[in-house]
Amino acid sequence: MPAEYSDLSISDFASAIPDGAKLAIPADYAGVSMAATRALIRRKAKNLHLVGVPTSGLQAELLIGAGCVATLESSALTLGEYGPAPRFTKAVREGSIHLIDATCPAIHAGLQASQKGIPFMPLRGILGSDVLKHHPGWKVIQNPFSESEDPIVAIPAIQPDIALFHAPLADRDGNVWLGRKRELVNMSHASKTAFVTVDAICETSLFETEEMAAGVLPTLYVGEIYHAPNGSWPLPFWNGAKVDDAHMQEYMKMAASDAGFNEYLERYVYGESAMA
Amino acid sequence: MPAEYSDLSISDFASAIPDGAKLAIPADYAGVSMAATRALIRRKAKNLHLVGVPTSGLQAELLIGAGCVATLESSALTLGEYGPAPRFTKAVREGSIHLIDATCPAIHAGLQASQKGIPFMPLRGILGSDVLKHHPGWKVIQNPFSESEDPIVAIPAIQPDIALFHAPLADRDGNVWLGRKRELVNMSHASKTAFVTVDAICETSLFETEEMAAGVLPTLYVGEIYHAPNGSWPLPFWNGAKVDDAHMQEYMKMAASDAGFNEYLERYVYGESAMA
Amino acid sequence: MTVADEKKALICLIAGLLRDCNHVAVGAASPIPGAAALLAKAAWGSPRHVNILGSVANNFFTGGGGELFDCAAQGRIDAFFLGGGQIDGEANINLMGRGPYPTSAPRWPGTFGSAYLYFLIPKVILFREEHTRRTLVEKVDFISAPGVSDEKIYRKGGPYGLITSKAFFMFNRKKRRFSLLSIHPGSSLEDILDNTGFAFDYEETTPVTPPPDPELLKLLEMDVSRPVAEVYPNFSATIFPVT
Amino acid sequence: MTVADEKKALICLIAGLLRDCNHVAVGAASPIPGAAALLAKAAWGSPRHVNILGSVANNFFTGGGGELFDCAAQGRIDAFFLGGGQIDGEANINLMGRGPYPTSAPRWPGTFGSAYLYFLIPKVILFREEHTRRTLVEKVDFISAPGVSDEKIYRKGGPYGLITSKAFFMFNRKKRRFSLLSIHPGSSLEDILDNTGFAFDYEETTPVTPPPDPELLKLLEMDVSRPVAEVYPNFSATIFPVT
Repeated sequence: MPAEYSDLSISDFASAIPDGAKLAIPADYAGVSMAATRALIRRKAKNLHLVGVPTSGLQAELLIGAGCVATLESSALTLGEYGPAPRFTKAVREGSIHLIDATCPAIHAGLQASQKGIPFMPLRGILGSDVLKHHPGWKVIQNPFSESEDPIVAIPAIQPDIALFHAPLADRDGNVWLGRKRELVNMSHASKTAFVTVDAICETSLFETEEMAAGVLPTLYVGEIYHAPNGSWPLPFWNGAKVDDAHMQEYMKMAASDAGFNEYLERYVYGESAMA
Repeated sequence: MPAEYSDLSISDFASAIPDGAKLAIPADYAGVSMAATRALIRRKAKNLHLVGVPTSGLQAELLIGAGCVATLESSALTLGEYGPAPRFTKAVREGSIHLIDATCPAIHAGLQASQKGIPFMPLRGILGSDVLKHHPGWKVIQNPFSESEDPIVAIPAIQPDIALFHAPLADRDGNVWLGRKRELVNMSHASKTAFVTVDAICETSLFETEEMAAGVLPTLYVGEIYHAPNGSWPLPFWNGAKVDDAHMQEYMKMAASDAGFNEYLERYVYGESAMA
Repeated sequence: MTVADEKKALICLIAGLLRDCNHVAVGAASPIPGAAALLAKAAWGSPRHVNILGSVANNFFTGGGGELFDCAAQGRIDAFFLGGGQIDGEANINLMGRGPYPTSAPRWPGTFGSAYLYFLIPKVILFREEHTRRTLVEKVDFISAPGVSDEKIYRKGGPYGLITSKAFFMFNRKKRRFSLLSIHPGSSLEDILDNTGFAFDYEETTPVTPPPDPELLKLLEMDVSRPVAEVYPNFSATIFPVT
Repeated sequence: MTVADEKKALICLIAGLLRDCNHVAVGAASPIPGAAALLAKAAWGSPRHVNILGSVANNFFTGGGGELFDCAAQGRIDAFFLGGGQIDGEANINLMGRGPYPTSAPRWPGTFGSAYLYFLIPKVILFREEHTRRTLVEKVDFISAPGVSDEKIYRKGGPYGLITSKAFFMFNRKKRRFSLLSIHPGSSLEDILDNTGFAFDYEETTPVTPPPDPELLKLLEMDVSRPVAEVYPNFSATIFPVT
């Protein structure tokens, strides 16, 4: 990691994410880089393959609405108490995105298989679910350690190109602190690289104390860092920020129609009233 | 976890580990509970099945020498720069313990399979190693996702009865802090319960800050805690203590003969010059 | 009975079902089950562990988003709650959407962990307040997670019962069928037969769901309202009087 | 040449082999390879990442003991070092013991991660100072990790070469055979033939291992001795003059 984070603009950061990239993105409560999401829409990213780890929310909703997404692989897309995600609902109804519907532990298992460099990971449950019937990758195999019939689902590895998320802190060596949000560690290990926006830059090494070190993603796994204070806005951030409730309600109203959604993009994404 | 740690003696702690138990124990640098090890020898534990995660050292050496061990499942037993472990070497030569020799990532994979509740985990490498030829549990299967011949080793789950280790800190709720020694988390999740000796008891909750929380093993996984300051002695401890070099050298000299080893036990284990 | 009273009664009813548990996990978006778990813990110290997922302060997992699923597979979670846009008479649940997949309309969020947790947690309580023929159907359009499995399938858990705003059904895994256990005050057997899309066992003399124990209700209102408010502030504001 | 000079020469030789690497991992009990990695990083900024396993201060893994193996499988470790009580002409290594398994005598510690890492790290440098027919054998008694594998076996890495106190051999994976690249000062072709238990390719005119670059040696003694001492205090005391 270069130490000159300030040289990089959020546009550069988003431009380093190529069209067609497979992106691992966290659930709405785990640290979503909304700053990067808006920059991806501004640069008109195309054909992204999103992997919700294990679900997604506003980030996938906006990218789908803006036409950036070819495939959504996730266990859910939810805006929680705000109700059905309007752009996602429309895209599903119209069949305009390719869906790979999964179940949460299978997303984790696929990433862990990639993390461990193994072709697949077996997983209990799932048998008899229509998710299995429709999933293009999963296979049912016989448990090789059972003498009797014992079918088990084999989940193939999921290797994203880039893990993209928001974290509280990075140091000048490019280490990132993410506390006990260890799914972000797993998804970074599983991906070819990680792109991280952070609330703050720490001038001392995150390895200085074992207390901090316990929650660090080492620079070895990190490709780009961008300093984006409050970069999860309008989503909540586990390290402090609350959801911008008024904004979310405004979004739900505007995104109910195509015209309204476009106006939302104009105002909050293309326009500079966006936070980043 | 009960809050009254002081009610429990180290003898009670060791007595709660039954004969024949399968114990997961960490490598010499990761936090070995030598206090509990000595108490196990004092209570004349029998037929233990030790799982070195992924290796063991002085702890297994002493337990083997004292006749507590039926099976050693590990990727190595090493005393590092002190040279060949005398009691282990003798037991191997005489065939007096059952060996399940493994390779480090396979121990981790077997524990992770148990942690995930799956019957096995595939693992690359190993093919052509004599470790595979002699291992009683591993199987070679065809990668179900490959069209061509692609053999891969399937490692069955390892579920220890008890994960036994030493950590820096526990709180009154029974949560344990172990920093970035996450193999201790994995082995605790994989085991039916965890028995932990700690250097210190913390009067406030380890979940009070996210910095500390990142390195916590939650009480849900913890069966017993015993307050044993410097409980890893004479081994080093990653949180501070250095190896007691003079003691290790004395051990090597004494353990070279049966009589000397017995004298060592008298002096440092049965006798009360032991730290605990 | 006000809406708030009805919800408090549901909380007390569910709390009683968790008393034999050591560890109950609840989703951050499930205020009634969450409040029930907190109430049971406060009333009986059992469950000893209540884990509110997605929360920061009330979630003791430290291993990342996958720990819930590993923990369930280890047999360390005794009870959990699932819902669904549709639930059918064999306790199949549909969280995916109505109509033919993949172009479901409406599409719901998706299956989450249900296809897994339903197999591994012994006591899965189905909780869906809306009790209509729209939600309780003869056959779900999409099986997110099946209610029952063949004997050869590894399965350690499954549906315990179904609680709605009108009734409490137990599920019989052998018969693959719900049976009506009790009817909440304000409803009736006729009302339930009218509004349930699947067939179920019942007796003409099905009892009324007993009212909450006054002591338990008092504990909820006095002592447990605060932790509930910390975890579910919006919900809390609707059922507890402002003080 | 003193013993200290010989060890410094080995450090410089190995450092040069790591210059094309991004990330080198070294065991805490491997002071010469560890010093070489630290030297290469100081000299050329390459490798950028040096990870000393088992150390607290110089180990940047935060995922527990398994991270090394995952990291190797991800292709994120470019070079690693393995030794062995026996090494044979096909680069098989034996860390288990002499004689028939399981009653080996002597028994060595065991296989550690070698049976795995040898398959997954592109540049595995075999390092064993003792160069005798006892250590360099025709056929190992126990294959902890095989030097080569059939084509159908998934294998991304393997032996690059073998460095001893007497010589530097390259390994040819196609021919499954070592070839002598250079002979360290103080030894000779005859000495090496006498003390090597396996057959290998060589030329009568095999060159002498070039002496360390004086600049590199100076860097080792001046700037790198301190970090080396932090990681390997005992070793450091034997090769660097007390100041």
